[in-house]
Amino acid sequence: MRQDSKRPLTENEMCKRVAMEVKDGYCVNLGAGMPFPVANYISRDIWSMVHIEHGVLGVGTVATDAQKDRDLMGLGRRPLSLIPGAACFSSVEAFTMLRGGHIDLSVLGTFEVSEKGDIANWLLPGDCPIIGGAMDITGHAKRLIAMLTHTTKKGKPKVLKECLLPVTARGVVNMIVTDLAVMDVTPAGLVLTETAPGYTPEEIQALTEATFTVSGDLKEIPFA
Amino acid sequence: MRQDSKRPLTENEMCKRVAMEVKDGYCVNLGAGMPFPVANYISRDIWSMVHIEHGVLGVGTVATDAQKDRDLMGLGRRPLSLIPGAACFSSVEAFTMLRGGHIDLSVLGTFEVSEKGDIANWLLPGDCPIIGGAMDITGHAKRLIAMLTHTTKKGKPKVLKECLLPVTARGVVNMIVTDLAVMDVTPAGLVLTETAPGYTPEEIQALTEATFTVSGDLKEIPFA
Amino acid sequence: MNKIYASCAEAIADVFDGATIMFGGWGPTGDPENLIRELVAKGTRNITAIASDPGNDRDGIIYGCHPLVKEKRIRKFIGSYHSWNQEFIKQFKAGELEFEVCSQGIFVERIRHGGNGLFGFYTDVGAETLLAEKKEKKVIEGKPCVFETPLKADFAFIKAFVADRWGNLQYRYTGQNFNPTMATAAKVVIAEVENIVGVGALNPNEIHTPGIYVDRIVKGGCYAPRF
Amino acid sequence: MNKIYASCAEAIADVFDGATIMFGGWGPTGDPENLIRELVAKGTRNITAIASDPGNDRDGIIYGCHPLVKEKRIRKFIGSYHSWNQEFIKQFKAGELEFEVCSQGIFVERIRHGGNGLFGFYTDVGAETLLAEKKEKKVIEGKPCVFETPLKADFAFIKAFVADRWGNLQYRYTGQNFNPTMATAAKVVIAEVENIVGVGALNPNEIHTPGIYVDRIVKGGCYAPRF
Repeated sequence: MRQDSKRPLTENEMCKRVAMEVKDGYCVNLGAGMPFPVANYISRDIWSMVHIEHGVLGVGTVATDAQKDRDLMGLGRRPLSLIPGAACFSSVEAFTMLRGGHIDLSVLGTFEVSEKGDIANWLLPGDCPIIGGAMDITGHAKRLIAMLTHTTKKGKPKVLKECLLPVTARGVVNMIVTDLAVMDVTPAGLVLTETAPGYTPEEIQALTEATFTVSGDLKEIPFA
Repeated sequence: MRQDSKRPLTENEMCKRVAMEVKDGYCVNLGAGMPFPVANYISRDIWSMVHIEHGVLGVGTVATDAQKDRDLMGLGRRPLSLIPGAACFSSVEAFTMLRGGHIDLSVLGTFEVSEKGDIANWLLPGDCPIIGGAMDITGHAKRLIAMLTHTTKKGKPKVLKECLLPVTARGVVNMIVTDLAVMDVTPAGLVLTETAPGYTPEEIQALTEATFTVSGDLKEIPFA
Repeated sequence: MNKIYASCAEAIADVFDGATIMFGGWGPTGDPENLIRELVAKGTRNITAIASDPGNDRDGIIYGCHPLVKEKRIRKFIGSYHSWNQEFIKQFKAGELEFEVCSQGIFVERIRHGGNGLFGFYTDVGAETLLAEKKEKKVIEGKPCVFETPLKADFAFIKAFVADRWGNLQYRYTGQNFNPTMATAAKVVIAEVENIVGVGALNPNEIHTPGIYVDRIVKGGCYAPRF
Repeated sequence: MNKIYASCAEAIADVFDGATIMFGGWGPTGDPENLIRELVAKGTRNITAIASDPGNDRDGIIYGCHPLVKEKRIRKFIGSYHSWNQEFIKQFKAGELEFEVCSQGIFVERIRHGGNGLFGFYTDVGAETLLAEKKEKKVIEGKPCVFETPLKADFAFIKAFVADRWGNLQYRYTGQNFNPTMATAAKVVIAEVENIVGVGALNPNEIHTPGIYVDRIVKGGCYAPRF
């Protein structure tokens, strides 16, 4: 393996990897921050519907200038387009879908995640809280992927034995996708299944507080 | 007063009298049985909207043969028409209107009513229960009129000190319209305000278990 | 991703004896009549039915769950009234059929909570009645209230006017009633519809039941006159 | 029976200092911007605001409750996140503004219960968090749950695309959000709309908010570009 091919994934590459988890027929909820561009990478060969809490099932992608509509926006004034078959509805309906367990896969950005599948993404001590719909989603989507950078900018691990920050929910994450690794959260603990290009399990373990086992099937994140 | 003009009101006349309580701007819920024909007698000089639990606000009247639609029916396969401005919706929405206190006036048929405004209209002992939406309505409409014949077919009073049948709700009736009388339910007890043609307050008291006072303004039910 | 079934028989093939089934419709409007007839033909027994009312047979016009009541396929009925169905009343009085009765708004709210992932609610509705006897009580804002639990089901049989091929549904007039709420609250939701259109044919702002809730779609074979 | 007001100023004339007000809209979509601007002009203070988020001023594009936040008219805010509004965050950190934070689905469900005449509900949402500390707890179906209370308001300011003269409303796309729910939960509901049509112009099956909930209608004077 050449040294110069060793690098963490970009956010878009992380989204590309997450998009591979979307199966035919899935309804996928995408968190408004880091996860949103996943929509751009879902295979066009399958039928899937992207859900956002703003009241849309069937988001296409970011609208072109010609499509922009002030009544069709996501977070941060992001103009959206719809795909055929889309439906628009109230917040009550949007959360019936989420909390009622009708969403096949949800993808959330987070500050920290634990080896038990706990997630902490709403409160930094001393800061103003920021929940959005995250607490409604955790524990109710059929499958939950947490997306985050593997460490803080100062290099402190964010995949932990126990979350240090106040948790959003416990035991709810099924899969972790970082810029360095893909891990499954299993009853037996974390399992490293994929690495960023050029990274060894040992190097990743050194940047991870939680202990993980390495899948017999370990590979590099395929498309990177 | 001529003897031959003494008679109880017909059901349609009771409905006519109830319709006089509908004011401009009112949304009126009409129970499916005895109260439904009230819709036919509401003044055309005011704006009012008739609500039924089937999911309509803006019921017109019974549909003509030419208007009949299998997707627009009330109780007992009664085909309905709509007035301009009508909206159709789910049962959830129909009961948000009722339980949320958005209905100005509701009219319910009942087996018995008490001097305290208790109403009993869901269970005859030994019989199969029949609630419909009645329990959601009682206590939540801004004003509730109970409609019933003054006595059973055997002549037993139905306006009572205390309901003998299991109650639907307590202290919720504002006005009672029977085939013999109109009464207000007040904190001080029942007040007889109108009588059927030719009936004296004494005759009505003899057919009423509860004791009522007689309004200084007592009159015959105006249109009868 | 194909939700369209060729026949009602195929759409209900896995409905088992003892299943809890929600049936949309109120009396003669919005009831999934083709699915119900097929369920009678299939012979499914011991059903817990969740429906506004048991339907009826009046003047030879049959609607709602009545065909199941008549064949004694329903063991327990959760609903709001008997709709003057004499066969239903007879079975109830004979103790052959259990009837859990709710006020209709509470009935549909319990279904909503089931489909919503909520765990029950307090209401003043019925709090002063015999129905409150076995319920948990609490005084809130000075009002006596009772605790009501969510309703869920193995299957929901619903009826819409039109579906697109992905399952977005639209209803007409009083045909909506309990259908959109039941569509959220069952493991398997089977929608019978009068028309099926292509994906994209419906205005996204005018969809009553988004397709996410709908597992199977079948075109009803016969909508008999109801007058 | 006339619900149409000639101006936003007349429509909000009786809004008082200390009022609890619901504001529809999520960020830059479906917010009653003309009513909010008029409320700033009126000088109303000490507001308890119930809204998804406090809006913002980004790149000179102002939306949501931000004009009220900026003028420090809001004493307490009930919502789901700060929407990166730096002025809001500053006031919160300085203790000038109380912020009752809910997960967004619970936020809207509390409003729904307020508009519905229900008395609160149990949910597992947030039950394992710091937010649960002061809430009543109960284990239901093996899950830790917390009790959530209804939200109501003195006024709701909502925004729709079109109203008929009796107050039936339609929204477009993501403009729906919290508006139809808030329309059920306030004593006085004031709808600002882009268009007003005659009674009978809207299809009864395509109405999002029936007119029964709407007390006042006013045509918004200015819908500034949001891009």
